[in-house]
Amino acid sequence: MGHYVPHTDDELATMLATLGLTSLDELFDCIPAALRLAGGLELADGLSEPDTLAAVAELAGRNHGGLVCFAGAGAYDHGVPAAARALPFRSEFVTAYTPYQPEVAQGVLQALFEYQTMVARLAGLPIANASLYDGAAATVEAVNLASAATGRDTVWVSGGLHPHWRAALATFAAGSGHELVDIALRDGRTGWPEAGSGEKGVPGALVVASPNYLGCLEDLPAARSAADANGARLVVAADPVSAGLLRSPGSQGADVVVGEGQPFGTPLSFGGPYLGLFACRAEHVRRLPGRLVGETVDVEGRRAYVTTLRAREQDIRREKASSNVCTNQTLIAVCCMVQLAWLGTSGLRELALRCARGTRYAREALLAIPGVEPLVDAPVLREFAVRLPVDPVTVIERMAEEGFLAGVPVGLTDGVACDEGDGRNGLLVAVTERRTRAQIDAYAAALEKVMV
Amino acid sequence: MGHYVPHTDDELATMLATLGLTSLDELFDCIPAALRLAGGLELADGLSEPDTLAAVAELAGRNHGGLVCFAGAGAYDHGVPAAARALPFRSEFVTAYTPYQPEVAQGVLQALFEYQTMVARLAGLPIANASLYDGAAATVEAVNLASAATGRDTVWVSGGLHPHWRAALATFAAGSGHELVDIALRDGRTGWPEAGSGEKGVPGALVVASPNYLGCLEDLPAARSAADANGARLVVAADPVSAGLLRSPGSQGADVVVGEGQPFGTPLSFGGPYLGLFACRAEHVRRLPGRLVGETVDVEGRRAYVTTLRAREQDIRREKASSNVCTNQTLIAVCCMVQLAWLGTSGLRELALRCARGTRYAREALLAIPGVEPLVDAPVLREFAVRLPVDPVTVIERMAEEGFLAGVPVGLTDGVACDEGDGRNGLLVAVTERRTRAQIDAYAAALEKVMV
Amino acid sequence: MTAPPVDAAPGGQARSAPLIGRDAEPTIFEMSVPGRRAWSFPRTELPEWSAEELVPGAYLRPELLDLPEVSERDLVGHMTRLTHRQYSVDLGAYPLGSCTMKYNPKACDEAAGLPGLAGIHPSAPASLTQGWLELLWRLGDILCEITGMSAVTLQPPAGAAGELTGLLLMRAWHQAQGQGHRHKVLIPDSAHGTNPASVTLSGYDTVTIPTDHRGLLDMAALADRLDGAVAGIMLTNPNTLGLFEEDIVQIAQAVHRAGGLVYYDGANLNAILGVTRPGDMGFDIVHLNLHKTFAVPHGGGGPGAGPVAVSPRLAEFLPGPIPTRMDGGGFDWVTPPRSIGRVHSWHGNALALARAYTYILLNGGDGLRRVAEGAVLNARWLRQRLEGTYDSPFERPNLHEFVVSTATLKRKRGLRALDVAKRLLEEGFHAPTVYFPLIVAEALMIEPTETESPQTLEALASALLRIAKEDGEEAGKAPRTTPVGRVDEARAARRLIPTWDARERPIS
Amino acid sequence: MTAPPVDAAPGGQARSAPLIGRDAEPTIFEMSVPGRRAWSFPRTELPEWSAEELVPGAYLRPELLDLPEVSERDLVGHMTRLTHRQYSVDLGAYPLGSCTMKYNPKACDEAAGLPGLAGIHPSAPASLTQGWLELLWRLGDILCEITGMSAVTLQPPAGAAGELTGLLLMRAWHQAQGQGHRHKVLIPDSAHGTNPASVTLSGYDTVTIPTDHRGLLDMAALADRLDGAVAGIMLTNPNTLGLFEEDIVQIAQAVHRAGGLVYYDGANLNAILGVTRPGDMGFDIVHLNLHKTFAVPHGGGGPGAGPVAVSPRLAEFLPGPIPTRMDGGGFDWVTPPRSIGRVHSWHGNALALARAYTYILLNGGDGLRRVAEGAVLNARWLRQRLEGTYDSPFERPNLHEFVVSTATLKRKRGLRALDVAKRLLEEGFHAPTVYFPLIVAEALMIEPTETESPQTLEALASALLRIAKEDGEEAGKAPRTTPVGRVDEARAARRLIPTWDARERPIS
Ligand SMILES: Cc1ncc(COP(=O)(O)O)c(C=O)c1O
Ligand SMILES: Cc1ncc(COP(=O)(O)O)c(C=O)c1O
Repeated sequence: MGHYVPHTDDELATMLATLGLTSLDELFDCIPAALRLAGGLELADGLSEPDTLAAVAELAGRNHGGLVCFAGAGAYDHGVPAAARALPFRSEFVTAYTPYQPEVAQGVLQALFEYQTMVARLAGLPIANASLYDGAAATVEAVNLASAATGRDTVWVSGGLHPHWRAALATFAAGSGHELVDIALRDGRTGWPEAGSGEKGVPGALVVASPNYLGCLEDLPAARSAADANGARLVVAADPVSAGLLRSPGSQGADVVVGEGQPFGTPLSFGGPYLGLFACRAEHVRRLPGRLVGETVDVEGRRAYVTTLRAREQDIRREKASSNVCTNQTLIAVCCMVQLAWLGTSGLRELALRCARGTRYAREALLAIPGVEPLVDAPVLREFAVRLPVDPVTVIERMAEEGFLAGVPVGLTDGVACDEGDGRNGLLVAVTERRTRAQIDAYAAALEKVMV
Repeated sequence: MGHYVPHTDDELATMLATLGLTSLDELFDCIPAALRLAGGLELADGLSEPDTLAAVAELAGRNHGGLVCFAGAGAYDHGVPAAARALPFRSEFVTAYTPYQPEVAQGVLQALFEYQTMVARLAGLPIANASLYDGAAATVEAVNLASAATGRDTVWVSGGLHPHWRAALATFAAGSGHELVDIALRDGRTGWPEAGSGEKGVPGALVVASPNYLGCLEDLPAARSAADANGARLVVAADPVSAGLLRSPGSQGADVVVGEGQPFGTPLSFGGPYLGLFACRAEHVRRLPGRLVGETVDVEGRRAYVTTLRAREQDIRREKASSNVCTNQTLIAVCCMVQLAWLGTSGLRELALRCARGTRYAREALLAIPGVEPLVDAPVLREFAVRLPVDPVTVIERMAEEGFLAGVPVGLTDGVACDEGDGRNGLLVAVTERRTRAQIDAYAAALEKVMV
Repeated sequence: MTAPPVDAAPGGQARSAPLIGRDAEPTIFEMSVPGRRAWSFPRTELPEWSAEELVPGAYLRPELLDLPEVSERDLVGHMTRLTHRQYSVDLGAYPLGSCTMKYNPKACDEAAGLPGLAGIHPSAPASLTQGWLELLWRLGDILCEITGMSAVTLQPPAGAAGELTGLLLMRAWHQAQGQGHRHKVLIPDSAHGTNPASVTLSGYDTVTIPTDHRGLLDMAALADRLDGAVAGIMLTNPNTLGLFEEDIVQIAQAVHRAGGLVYYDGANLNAILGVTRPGDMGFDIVHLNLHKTFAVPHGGGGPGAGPVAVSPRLAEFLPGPIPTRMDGGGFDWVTPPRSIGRVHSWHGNALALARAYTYILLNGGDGLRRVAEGAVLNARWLRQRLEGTYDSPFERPNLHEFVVSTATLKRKRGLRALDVAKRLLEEGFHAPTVYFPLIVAEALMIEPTETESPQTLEALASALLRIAKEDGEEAGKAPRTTPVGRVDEARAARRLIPTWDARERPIS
Repeated sequence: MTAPPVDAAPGGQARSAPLIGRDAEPTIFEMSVPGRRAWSFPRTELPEWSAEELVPGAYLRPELLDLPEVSERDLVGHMTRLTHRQYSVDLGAYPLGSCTMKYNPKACDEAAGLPGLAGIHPSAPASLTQGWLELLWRLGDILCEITGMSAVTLQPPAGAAGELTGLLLMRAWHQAQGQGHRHKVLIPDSAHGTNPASVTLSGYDTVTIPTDHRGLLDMAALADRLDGAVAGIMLTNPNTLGLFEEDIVQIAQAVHRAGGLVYYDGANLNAILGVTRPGDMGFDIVHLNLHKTFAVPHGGGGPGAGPVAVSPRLAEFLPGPIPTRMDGGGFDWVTPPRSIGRVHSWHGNALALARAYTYILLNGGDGLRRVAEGAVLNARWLRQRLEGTYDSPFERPNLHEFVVSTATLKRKRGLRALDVAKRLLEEGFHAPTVYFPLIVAEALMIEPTETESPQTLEALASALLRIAKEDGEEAGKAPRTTPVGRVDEARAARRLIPTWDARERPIS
């Protein structure tokens, strides 16, 4: 069909004639004939808009969307108010490119400036970039930065890091040459090697998540000490919602703070587009990955915003760039900024508090079920892991019939959190502010039922 | 709760102090104490946004929304493309007031100017206003105009006019003093009295719908002759979709053309907000009800738009105004304008053609069912009436269980279309471009099934 | 090298968006190119009968109807650019008196968009639309509680339609009482134009009552004009000066004594939500403007919703059908026994009603009272800031809006209300209502609404105080920063161009 | 009379919206007032434990985190005003070379918003997400057909992420072949900066190949640099000059002979949709930019999606898990046997993938070919219009984009590429890409895309021809009609203010 090519047949003919051509095919004469597709693509012909939307809706209808969600593991079922659903999706934000021409891009630039400010405050650090792809990518970039800053390739990775983020670290380490050393959890929290023990090499970077994958709050001062003992940089992967109640990682010594920004204004979206949060100390600004917006003035002295320190970036520095990122997640950053402004100081605290209340209530309700035990026992905030008497994969399938997405199966192999079963039947359960007492009660009752 | 009053307690206190007041209650001291509500309103306290939306969604869930729609009768299940769902609802259109300050309202004004142009073309008349409430209101205003133009109160109303519009005419005639005279249908079309017979008085206005309520195409030249024979003005209520195929009412002698604009870009919406279309001959422009946008220039000579001939309107002319309308249906007019631009010349024709094809196919399918007969037998375009062997009200209930909204019960009392049963078991069936052959086949099969 | 056929205006040029420049946006007609298209229709597999096969030839139009032929891209560009030429509440404050341009919560947009509301056919039987019926019934109930009335019709699609409905109720009532000869309706001289226009349409005659030195209805004049021909009186309270008619109980009693009914124009209800109720004041008939008081957005001029609530004795005359809770708890449509008939094609502006219902749930009884408090506080505070600079024609404390005048400023420096309005546009605010009510010369009618913050009020006050120092000649050049400058309204009326097709030959 | 505490900036003043004026929009932080709020949360009936009861004291933050405290109304006003300070495709043409700023159909927005897609948790088991798996599987299949490859990962969230993924595949492949010592990747000097940056991150070294007089890869230089240390070559075809590398088959063969792999940067795929395929040219690895070619909107800089498709021999190395059709017809996640591992937290930018899938269904195979035709026709035509006025550094016919230069104009009248770009903003168009590719001095890289009409092209051409007549000094004052004038970029870097909090003490 080609719905979106506006040219009429007349116009095509006239334009071709202007070019001295007689057919559209001739436009491609510069392509060797042998390479040109004879029969066209083996794809169905175009559909009308309503038929297309019906086809996609049919697929969407085959996902079980109506389940009451107790799954978390880095993707959380938070509420997004109507304002935050509407504003970032105004087409000026949606259909703009990267703000290469600041004079006509003050909208995106100012929103990013405000986003950076908020992320820096969440992290407790002075600099935040204009977004990275997701939590995993932000962690990879943080390790790159820390390793470059120290000149050392060894990276101590807490066993409490999200297993997918750990996997991404490993994937990209094949290129960067970083050596990842797992540091096992003990009772749900990272057991950093004794200072000077030398047993795990000398790291340039430590990576720790708090709350970690099992929901446990890490001892960040201990992580800082372990980093200091090795002259390493400390990378903290933080759940940004926890910032409503917990001390910021930056105030506890983190050099780089990363996180997954999805909880602020982005629906579950089957995992993407999400939002990599990235903040660091001022000394690292020239190694900062990705774009950075700064305030400046225009020729008339009016306040204006522009992407700055561009010399770090790939389009200028090329093979010596601090990162290869170009397209990032700007629109999702705008969603995050709007959601955080909607929450404000008191709302963020209230949000974290409500998550923590639901988590406490759900944890108690689950642990009251015979056979359900804590997987580990450390303080939690908005997510916790239990050990079921039966296989959690089966439980999740059966709980879906009861109307619940029960959680995420979790394992713990040699002290490293993983998402494969390890025989311990772990289930990771998250509770957001959307979950009511009635839902949690029903969830616990259903769980008890499906396990017998 | 008062979610949308931004003042903090501090601000309230300071503002009150500035006014020399000590409490908010004192703001209302100018209201006699006896009138002031002691206990406040007996209404529940405010809900959070998510709780509110859940409560409304719960109500919405109790309507049967998923039925395949064969109901019409003035409200049609046409497709609205994503562009027409998005553009008119940009907040500049949604949250603006009537364009009283043209310098900051060129967006709405130009959209209305384009809307007026399109409606005038649909009608085949030179003037269209900026919208009225709905088809019924437009008909009432047209009768007011025609009666004022002729100075005569008698109005001949075709028995094929939408019964609800006829009802509205009757309601408002109590104020205007118009005398409505029903002109019965014969074989589905209006049987105008012979010229000079005098049997129905001397009308100032004739009102005819085409296609009429039973879907039949009226003989507009005959209506024009009947009007001429009485020196009356001819008001034609036209289905605007038919303009894609049929001669315009204006070209056939209508003085005023009215219609329901819902088919262009507005969902069924349980009947509103809809859109009253109104067009007339140039000679009537000073009697035109409602707002009119005109092109002009600004101080620098740039093209600009403004509401014009305001002296007709109630805010200036008060008791002598041609109409009392103030707030109209501007946003729905913008929806209509966008939808018509999306359709364009060829799309409008294609739309009408597709409706007509589906109508023909469905009519044949239904008439093939034993016991189903035509209610009347005149050419139709996109809607038709059949006579069922059983009560259509029951049929509609049972068809809903089969997944269909089967149509609208229709009666014909003394040649006047009505929506009450008259023992003839009429069912009015509409077919839009959204209905597929498979749906129509299934509908006919289900109908046969539920009637046994 | 020849250029292609480029007769149409470019669609992808944003020169008219004020972000970029101040050109005129081409009309969609200028952008049209024959044969271009945006439309697509679903596959139906139906036989492809031709028009000639489907419709007798005499009915078929000889040539195609001319509509713009544009790409979806150009349509989107055009409409998006038009929005950049349009002020709105979402862009800034809109202190347009009488119009109650408050912020419209985004949650209400979502409610109105629910497929279970927006996708329902209005003729579907009650058994299939219980959710809609209950919503409307609940809304009606709430509106009765808010107004102190006892029954309601939700059909009128706007305030003016509500007025006419109310007046026809008045007429039906009098007729039923054998008082069909009554023909006069009293209206204060400060009333909105829809009031007298509706009176005429209802077949009654308008009798104007002057406003006294207090800014209230002149009680002596009222007594003077009350006679056996009076069908009723129409009032808004607070009135269009923003002042509460403190004699309202006496007014109502006097009119009732004379055999008339008392009608409440609800345009100013925002001021008294949860504070006092028309029913308690003695009103018999009340219309509400849900688009003013209950945050239905104005849509550039509509749609709104104008329900009419009445006291018990008028209930049997209401338009119908009315959503009604039946024995057994289900809902059905019931038409009152002596109904005046339908006033809308269907059930009123249903989605607007759903918005208002959502807004009321969000606020609750407590929140609605806070709305009134905020609205009055803001207006009172702003008026005080302007005192001494702008003339205040009446001394009484105002409620949610107030009227000032530039009469003195005009005398001193030629500064008219219109100039202030246009200058305010440059300052980033919509203008107040001007030259209304008619009884105040050079009137500026200011209604900040409760959703504006003290900071915004202060900015508005500063702008108004600054402008008041300017002279009329300079201010007369405003607005200079808007998409177009001051518009030639006289020319528009003289050379009437109401459509693109009239450009070559203006009408009249 | 005292003013209220109005320390915050007004929220309801639109003076910064270009519709109204040219003031700066206050930051959301300036609009903040302690205690104001927009939030509300659902009723849960949960026990209201305090923070101290829930979390050990040592973890609790001593003071509240400072975020802006604003009303919903002010938040809406702020964001809406910001949109009036932002150019976008929906406002006008965006001929930004290499970026493929085509129109993004509104239907795709609706698809991405379906609750059955947007509401699904990424960890939900395959049994509960069959619709998503099938959608992704179908999309992968289609992308393979379009590129002529045989397997695909949809995980990479952008083009650069795709590049790095592809290079890690290259590395894994060589390692598996016992060729782990290979460390060089050849890249043309016209390549996009992400290419060399990705090479570095993949642990390889970049070796640059010059462009020859034709504007194509210098074959002699290629032969020269091909040795046993070469892991592969990265190319985009058409290249960043918009020219088709006609020697592509020979290039691929030469690299393959040397034991290297051939990587396709899909940024320019729009030019050849349905015309020719990277797989048929001999490429082993292809990334696609769905946000360029398949109409995923750019979102002000992202998100995008950068799937990587490979030839059969590389399939076993792809990141996983991959949506796979199982025997029996259901879908499941399968990780390839020698997978390099995950490159995304979950399954890639899933909603962007759904948009691209929708776009492809809309167009179909026939429509995609028309896309390429339109893109090339528009670019070719526009280039011809500019010929003789702007320098054309290479003579060959271009495909979907082309590069011109103001080198002569700069010499004659001081008119730089940057000046043309800024002037074009005033004319209602976005600027082309400037100063890229690096090998052309004063480069303007123009990509009109297929969605712009001939009329828009003509308007763009006229503007560019008009501007070319101006001198640099005058043009250097542009843009003057935009929300801000030319921005001081040097100052931004010198006095680094990356957050509101850094304003008092800029960094560095
Ligand atoms: C005082 C008053 N009465 C009546 C109306 C008419 O209401 P509507 O515009 O909804 O018809 C208005 C509207 O501006 C008004 O301000
Ligand atoms: C030629 C080319 N390659 C690679 C990229 C990088 O793609 P992305 O921005 O999606 O990371 C771009 C983006 O501009 C490009 O133009």
